[in-house]
Amino acid sequence: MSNIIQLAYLIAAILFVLGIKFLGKTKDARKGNMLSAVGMLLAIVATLIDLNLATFPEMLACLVVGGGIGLYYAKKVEMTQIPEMVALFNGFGGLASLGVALSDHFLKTEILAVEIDTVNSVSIIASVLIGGVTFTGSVVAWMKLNGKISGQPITFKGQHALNLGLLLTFLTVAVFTFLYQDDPMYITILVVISLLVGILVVIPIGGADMPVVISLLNSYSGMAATATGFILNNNVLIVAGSLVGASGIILTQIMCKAMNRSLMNVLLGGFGQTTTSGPQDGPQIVVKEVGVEEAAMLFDSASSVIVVPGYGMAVAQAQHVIRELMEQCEKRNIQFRFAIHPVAGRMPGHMNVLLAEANISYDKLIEMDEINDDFSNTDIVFVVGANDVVNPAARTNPQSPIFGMPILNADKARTVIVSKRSMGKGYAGIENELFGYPNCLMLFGDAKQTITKVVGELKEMS
Amino acid sequence: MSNIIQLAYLIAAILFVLGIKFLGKTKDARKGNMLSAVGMLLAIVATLIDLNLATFPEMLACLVVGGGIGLYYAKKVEMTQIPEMVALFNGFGGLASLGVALSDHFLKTEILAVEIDTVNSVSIIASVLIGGVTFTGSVVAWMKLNGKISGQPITFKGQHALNLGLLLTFLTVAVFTFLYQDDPMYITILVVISLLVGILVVIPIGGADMPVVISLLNSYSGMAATATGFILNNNVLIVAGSLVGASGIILTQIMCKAMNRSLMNVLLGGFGQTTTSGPQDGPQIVVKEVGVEEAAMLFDSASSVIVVPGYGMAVAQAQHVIRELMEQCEKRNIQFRFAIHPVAGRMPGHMNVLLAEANISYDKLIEMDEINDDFSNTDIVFVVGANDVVNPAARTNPQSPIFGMPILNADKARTVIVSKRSMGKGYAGIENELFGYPNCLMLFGDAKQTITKVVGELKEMS
Amino acid sequence: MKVGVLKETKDYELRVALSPDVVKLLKKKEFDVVIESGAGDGSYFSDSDYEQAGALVGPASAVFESDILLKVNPFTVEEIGQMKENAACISYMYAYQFPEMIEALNKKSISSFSMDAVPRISRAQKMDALSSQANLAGYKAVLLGANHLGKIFPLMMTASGTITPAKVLIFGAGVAGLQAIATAKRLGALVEVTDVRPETKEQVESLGGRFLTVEGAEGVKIEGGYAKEVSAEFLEKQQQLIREKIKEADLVITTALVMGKKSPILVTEDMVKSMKTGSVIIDMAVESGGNCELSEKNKTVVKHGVTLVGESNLPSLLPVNASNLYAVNISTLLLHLANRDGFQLDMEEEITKGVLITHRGELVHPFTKSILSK
Amino acid sequence: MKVGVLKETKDYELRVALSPDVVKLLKKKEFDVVIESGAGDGSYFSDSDYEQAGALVGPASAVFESDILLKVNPFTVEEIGQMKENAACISYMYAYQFPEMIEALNKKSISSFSMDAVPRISRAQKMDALSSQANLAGYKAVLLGANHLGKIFPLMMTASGTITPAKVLIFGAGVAGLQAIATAKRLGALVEVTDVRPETKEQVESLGGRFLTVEGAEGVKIEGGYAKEVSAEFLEKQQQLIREKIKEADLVITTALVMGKKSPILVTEDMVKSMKTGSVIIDMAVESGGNCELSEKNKTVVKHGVTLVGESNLPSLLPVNASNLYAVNISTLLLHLANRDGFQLDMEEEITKGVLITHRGELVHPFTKSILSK
Amino acid sequence: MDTTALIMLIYVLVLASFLGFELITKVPPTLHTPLMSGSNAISGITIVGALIATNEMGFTTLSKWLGMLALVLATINVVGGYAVTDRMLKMFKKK
Amino acid sequence: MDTTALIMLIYVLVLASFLGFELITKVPPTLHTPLMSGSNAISGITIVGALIATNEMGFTTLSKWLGMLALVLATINVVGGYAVTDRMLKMFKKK
Ligand SMILES: NC(=O)c1ccc[n+]([C@@H]2O[C@H](COP(=O)([O-])OP(=O)(O)OC[C@H]3O[C@@H](n4cnc5c(N)ncnc54)[C@H](OP(=O)(O)O)[C@@H]3O)[C@@H](O)[C@H]2O)c1
Ligand SMILES: NC(=O)c1ccc[n+]([C@@H]2O[C@H](COP(=O)([O-])OP(=O)(O)OC[C@H]3O[C@@H](n4cnc5c(N)ncnc54)[C@H](OP(=O)(O)O)[C@@H]3O)[C@@H](O)[C@H]2O)c1
Ligand SMILES: NC(=O)c1ccc[n+]([C@@H]2O[C@H](COP(=O)([O-])OP(=O)(O)OC[C@H]3O[C@@H](n4cnc5c(N)ncnc54)[C@H](O)[C@@H]3O)[C@@H](O)[C@H]2O)c1
Ligand SMILES: NC(=O)c1ccc[n+]([C@@H]2O[C@H](COP(=O)([O-])OP(=O)(O)OC[C@H]3O[C@@H](n4cnc5c(N)ncnc54)[C@H](O)[C@@H]3O)[C@@H](O)[C@H]2O)c1
Repeated sequence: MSNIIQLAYLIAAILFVLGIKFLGKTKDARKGNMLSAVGMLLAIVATLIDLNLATFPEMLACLVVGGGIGLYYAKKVEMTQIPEMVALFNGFGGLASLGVALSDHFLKTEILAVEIDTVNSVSIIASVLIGGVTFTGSVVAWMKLNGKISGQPITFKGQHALNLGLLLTFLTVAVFTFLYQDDPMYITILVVISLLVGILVVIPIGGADMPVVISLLNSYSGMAATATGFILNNNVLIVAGSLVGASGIILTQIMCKAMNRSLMNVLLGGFGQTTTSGPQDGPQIVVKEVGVEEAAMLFDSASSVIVVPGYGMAVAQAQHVIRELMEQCEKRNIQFRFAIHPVAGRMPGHMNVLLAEANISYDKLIEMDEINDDFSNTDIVFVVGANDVVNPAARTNPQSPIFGMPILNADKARTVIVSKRSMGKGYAGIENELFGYPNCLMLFGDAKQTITKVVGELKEMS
Repeated sequence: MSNIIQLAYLIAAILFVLGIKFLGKTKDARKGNMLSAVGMLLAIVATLIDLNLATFPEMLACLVVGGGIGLYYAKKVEMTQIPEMVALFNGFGGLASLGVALSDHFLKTEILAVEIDTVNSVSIIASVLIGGVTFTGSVVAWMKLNGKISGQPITFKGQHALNLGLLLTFLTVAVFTFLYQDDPMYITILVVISLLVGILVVIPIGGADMPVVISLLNSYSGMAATATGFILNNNVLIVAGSLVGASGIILTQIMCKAMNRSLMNVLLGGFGQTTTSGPQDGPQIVVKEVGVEEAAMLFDSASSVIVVPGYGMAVAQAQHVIRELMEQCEKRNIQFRFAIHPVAGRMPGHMNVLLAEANISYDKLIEMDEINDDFSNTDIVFVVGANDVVNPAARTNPQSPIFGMPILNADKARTVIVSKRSMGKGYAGIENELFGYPNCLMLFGDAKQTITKVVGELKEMS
Repeated sequence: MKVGVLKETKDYELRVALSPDVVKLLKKKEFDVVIESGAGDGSYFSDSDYEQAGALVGPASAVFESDILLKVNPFTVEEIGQMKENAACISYMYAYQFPEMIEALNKKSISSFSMDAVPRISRAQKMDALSSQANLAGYKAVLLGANHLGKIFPLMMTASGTITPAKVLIFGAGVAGLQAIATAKRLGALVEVTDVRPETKEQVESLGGRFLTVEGAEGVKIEGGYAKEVSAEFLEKQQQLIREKIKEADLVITTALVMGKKSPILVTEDMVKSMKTGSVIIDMAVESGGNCELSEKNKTVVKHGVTLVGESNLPSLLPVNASNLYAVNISTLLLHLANRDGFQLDMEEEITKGVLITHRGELVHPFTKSILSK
Repeated sequence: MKVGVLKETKDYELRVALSPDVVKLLKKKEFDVVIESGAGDGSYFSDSDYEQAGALVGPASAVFESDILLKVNPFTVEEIGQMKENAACISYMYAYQFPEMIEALNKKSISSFSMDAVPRISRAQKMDALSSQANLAGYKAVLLGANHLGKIFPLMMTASGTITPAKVLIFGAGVAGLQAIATAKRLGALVEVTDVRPETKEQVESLGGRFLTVEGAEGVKIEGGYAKEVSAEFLEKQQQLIREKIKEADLVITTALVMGKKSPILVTEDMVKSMKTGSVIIDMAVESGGNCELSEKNKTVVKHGVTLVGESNLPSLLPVNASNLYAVNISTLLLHLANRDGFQLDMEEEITKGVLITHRGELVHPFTKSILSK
Repeated sequence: MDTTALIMLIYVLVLASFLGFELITKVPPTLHTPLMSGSNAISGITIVGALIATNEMGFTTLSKWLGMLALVLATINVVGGYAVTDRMLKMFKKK
Repeated sequence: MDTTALIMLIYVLVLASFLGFELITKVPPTLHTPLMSGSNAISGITIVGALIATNEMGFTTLSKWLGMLALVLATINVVGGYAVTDRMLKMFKKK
């Protein structure tokens, strides 16, 4: 390889490093993606220069076809379907690695008819295994996510035993592949097994855990690229591959942590349902949870916030930390107000006493009648330990004991974040269907403790 | 080089990476140092194995002499003198790099009589320059720190011009060195110039900025090692050298930031005095500043804290954030109390009103007479916007207008941290010599703002 | 429909049933409103304020011509005598205490609605005068107490010595009790609270009070949020606990009521004797018999060195707020029951059922019946 | 040395010069203490409390035997007549107002020390009764005002409507004014404050009050922390600003004093007329002439619909705290001046120089002299 | 492959992996998906391998066809990956 | 040195430098000096170079002597550096 190409690879590698670095920072993420794309282009062009001009037509064809398909789907896909799309793309990446490894294997065994040395052989086998698992695993994840197969974990007896058996078989056959390099049967078996393992490993995992799985498979496809790098003795593949491999593992761990799960727990499968409202009678309300970090991001990007305090704020004594939240938001020029329901709390003026204690000036406290029309223009309504006073049943359900009570139109806001400890009921003892609304996110935990964390995150962001 | 040695080098490199990583974390720092020491040992042993047994005696002699000296001074040096010691060690490292480069140069030119190729030549010259600058620069820093020469910045007219001239000369001579490799004169000139540059670059910088300079020179000595690595085509030197080079630069920047200075600002020299109490009449009080991060570390490692609130707390409305500080400390099982001076603030009970507003329970507020004996057993007294009520002049200076007023014995504590905006005086309009006491650290800035930052740091630490 | 408001005749009563603001609201709903001249004086609402709001101001006789009469305190038999046949009236009634009033109403076939019988359901909160007035009473009780006390509430560390915080002991964490806690806390006192309903513990703590838990709290019957009846055993244990605490208290506020019954005695003469000289007791239950053995209705007396305040009408001491809130309560109930064309009673509806005492010459209110028939 | 404490004779005075705690302290310093029987009753200190602390309790005649006599209020000429020749006395004196008292003292060659003349220096803060009592007065003024007001202080959003916060306007941010701000804020009011000393702005804001800045604040002379004299121009501008603000105020508290002079009139009759019916004015300067034209000393009157409280002795309404703090102040001064063996006066020392009014039959206090010689 | 070359490759592998670990420390949850998608695009670097594998004359060998298949797939991964990541990130722009 | 080898070395240099940058992000101020001292000890890795330079028979050449000088100095740096760092860190242990 010529020096100039090596240099191009070096620069590409640097661009990948910078790309990943920036992708982790909200502000620079797009620039990061750009940088790594430029790196990729550089690597491709440099490679092309080095190659046989005669094979250029078919290469171009492949590039155009692949590029076209990729671009088409990237453009067409709806925002909500992006995770599945990423899964599929990732699968293709894995399959490509497998393809390159096989190609090299057959090139050496059939055309060049040379002996494949140990390093190469190990690399090829690793590439096949990881590439295969990535491919079928990603495809299963993709199908689970877009509903082509059920999102429920599929488990059966002896699953773990089967996986173990397959892995042992793989290792045995791998040795034969190395010893009898000319016989294509062995390598074919390896391919089949890896594809099978990919399926078996992912089906027992529930739909809700798929993002973690995809992140893990993404890390794998990086490792597959690294293995390919060893096959081709190519630095840029190794750098890029191991960057992705390592950062993918970390990202996976971060995602698990954000879900309060361990990686093991995810991988052993059978989990990953959507949270429901526990074992209560009546129609179960399915809610979406939000973590403190994400809640902080939501506040960070809002331009108006209304806090709806309730009895839970008093119980948690969260008024002081809410003032801190206010200070953080106001530093960002976010409009921040309080909507005081006339019967929030357990005595008239309960919220007033506490918010005054926290030194929140009176002009931030808005009466229900005055603020009720503003909710629909508000980015975030933050319901802190309130329940009955934002229960839409008061408007809609004549059977409800609170029917006819005027309530705060919190549900009309773009996003509702509810801070409470559990799905516990309020004073009136009734379910609140607001919590299941599509624009509603539950921030579970004692209000003071969780909001303290949210404020901590916000401080770090600035 | 045999593979086993290469492998040893690889492991050593990994250990260096881990070592530096852990050295940045309070908890693991010692382990980090251990790890990197093990890496070093491994690298040395591996190298020794590879070498000529016949030269072993003199090597051992050198090792024993060097090790002995190093160990002796490391043990003997007083804690307060460690920074100077580090500077000196660092200088030796630089000189060693210079020595290796020269040695290689003479080996090739005089003994082997081979042509030195471009890469090697550039590496040797770089190693000489960086090594030389590191050596004399470090020695000057060492002397400034231990008072062998004045800590005052030494500047003269045409300093920058001289430096520039020397650098240009260096470059010119470097070309000659490359062209006329056999003539030792040129390389000797290079050595002299680099030693000179090292001196000239450091003398204009004030004593207070020396830590930053040492950190920068440390980074240089890493680069010198890298250059040596290129000379000897040795990976472990490159990895270790560039790790130190890069992390040293970052550390230097962090240190500058902690001092609220830019690196440029430091390097251009003439700054770096100890802060004094501004242009006021009377005897100037020399104070030590503390940053929010360090203040947070101090709280983190304390086991008892007494807050002395004063009128400045009221002005800053810092009572709420002090409660947060309390919560952070109590989470760490740090005893946290408030010492209320009877006339703190501007009206009787001023502090009581505000601390009650912040929901600090009465039993944490201790009267002066009750708490005054406890100060001497207290790790940190945190004086928040108080001044007169902790002014030792009331005890000692019969001339003072506050003489005879009972005061809080804040000065008796192990460490006193004072939060105020400036060296501004209190109600009585007099200087407070407490601020200049050796156990007193000033945390300048509006009390609410700075304490908010301290609390933020504490939250991150846990 | 013509709505009439009489001037209150009870002693020390400064409230009035409608405020000018609410008159405006009723006019918008096309009610006619007549106010007795001077009715608003106690609350600083002048006759001209009412006139500007659209009401007619006239003598009592003009008011008695109305279809619906409004008051704060129960109508007297004499007043009822002056009403039109088949008219209606709304006020506090405490009907189970006044059989002669019921008789008078029935004689004239007057439909009467009682503000103290508004059911405590979410929907009716805007009509709940018991809550709105108790809330103000809770605030006022603390202020009265603080004013009678020879010390200040907050802790204060001064050059002339440290003043320790006052200790306030509150009996009953209902609406009034909770507001009393909040107010006393605000002023800087240490607040301890006792109640028979265990769920009040959390509420007390949410306001910064310390809840005194009575061990073995069985025997408390709760009905619709009210403490219905308390077992003798519980009361005794409670007294024992209180006996300790009350010795240190500077201010005691009692708010314990049991609906339709004489209020329980919580502070005995012995306990008063054990208190510090100069301490103060505000007995908010004095109207229904008092929680303290020694308190006297509408009097402030000093016994055993303790000042006992028996103010029976605390809300009236905050007439502006009290009248404003009461006016909202009573008008909300009125608008729930009637429109410009007259009453539209749905006898099955919970609020209507709850508040209607007499109708078409008969006592129809079950709870009142049950008490009176005893 | 024998120290004697007389029972206060002034109307409405509940304080006493020494508390049992301080008696104990003096006993430890080997002073003898005699207390007039019943002197502590108003502050709930019984004779036996004093006896337990080591004092002798006896009739007034026994007290007059003492070497040093202590009181809160100035000694009357009659009391002075009963003292021993060459005895000493400490109390508030306001000597420049009472030439006949000085005469009587000089006649008997009594050394007299005035509590209101303690210099306001750091060292003397523990003797500063003006501060300690003003502080209590500031608290009490707010409580009195809140109690007279027909509304509550805090903002309250309830089912029956929103109660807007009360507006409190405070004149003068001295010791009393600042404590009034703190107390009113605690109770939830909106507090606005005016003062002639510009440095009070920061202090007011440190307590959550809003400072009303008078533009063009020249012409204010400050001497030793006191507002000495204010230019007519300033006063006019201030009045203009106040005229606007006072219309909306629910409670006005005035604390503006000018040492040794009649206090300035800040609230004119016109202003009172412009205020809302039912609003309240507490004139804390009423003793020295009042800051409000209409207020009457020791009376609560209603004029133009505004309640004017002219309580001249607010600290006495908190007798327990007030006596305790005063006792610390006076005993600290006493111990500064004397030990068990008698007075050790250092005539050059600032505090001694400041408080000594008459000595060896002569008026020695320069300030008093300067006023009386006018 | 000689061992020295292998060792150099391992150096690169080790250092790059460390770097990968260190680069990703605190990522806000909203960036999880874009970061995953963006780094997935980078792992499409196999495209270089696929190009090399395709670089074989004639269309008769299995290895050639496998190379071409790999090339198409890798291109989808690369192009689609970058494009979709960019789309996502564009949405995060603050209004 | 051939260019391929040089490029490999540069890879190592670049990756290690990046790593160095990333490793040090937030260091509490109390660790500034120990970190500096500890990494200074690491930069004493020149000792390996010094060993190689000393690896020459006889004591007649300048390069040998220079090597030995370098070796002594580097050893001081390494041993002293690690020892003093450890001493510092020992002190930070919480009581
Ligand atoms: N204001 C009055 O005068 C008055 C008087 C009596 C009754 N009420 C009634 O009280 C109700 C008031 O409504 P509201 O919305 O204020 O309260 P709510 O409906 O009683 O709901 C309070 C919510 O706070 C949550 N919570 C409790 N502790 C918490 C903590 N530490 N951290 C976070 N969340 C916590 C609880 O959920 P989790 O358990 O899941 O955390 C609960 O659902 C109304 O129904 C009203 O009619 C009012
Ligand atoms: N309690 C009473 O009744 C009363 C009444 C009258 C007078 N005094 C007198 O007042 C004094 C009270 O002593 P003290 O120690 O409480 O207060 P102080 O001696 O007056 O000192 C207050 C300090 O707070 C600092 N400060 C002001 N604003 C600040 C802010 N935003 N953030 C941080 N610091 C701030 C000021 O320094 P910077 O400007 O450098 O920030 C000032 O040195 C005594 O001399 C006492 O005699 C008391
Ligand atoms: N849902 C609504 O709309 C609504 C409205 C208002 C009130 N409420 C509920 O009704 C409850 C009662 O309100 P209230 O203020 O009218 O109560 P109340 O006036 O009847 O009683 C006052 C308090 O005294 C307590 N008490 C009774 N006997 C006692 C004893 N022996 N010792 C100590 N305490 C004793 C009661 O438990 C109660 O808390 C409120 O706490 C509230 O939860 C509900
Ligand atoms: N260093 C000490 O030990 C010490 C002790 C006590 C008080 N002081 C100082 O002395 C100051 C005065 O204390 P005080 O309470 O006895 O003062 P004061 O009673 O003499 O006056 C009360 C306030 O009224 C203000 N005032 C006067 N004329 C006014 C007008 N026309 N309009 C509005 N306001 C007017 C004054 O400025 C003062 O703030 C205090 O604020 C304090 O700073 C110092």
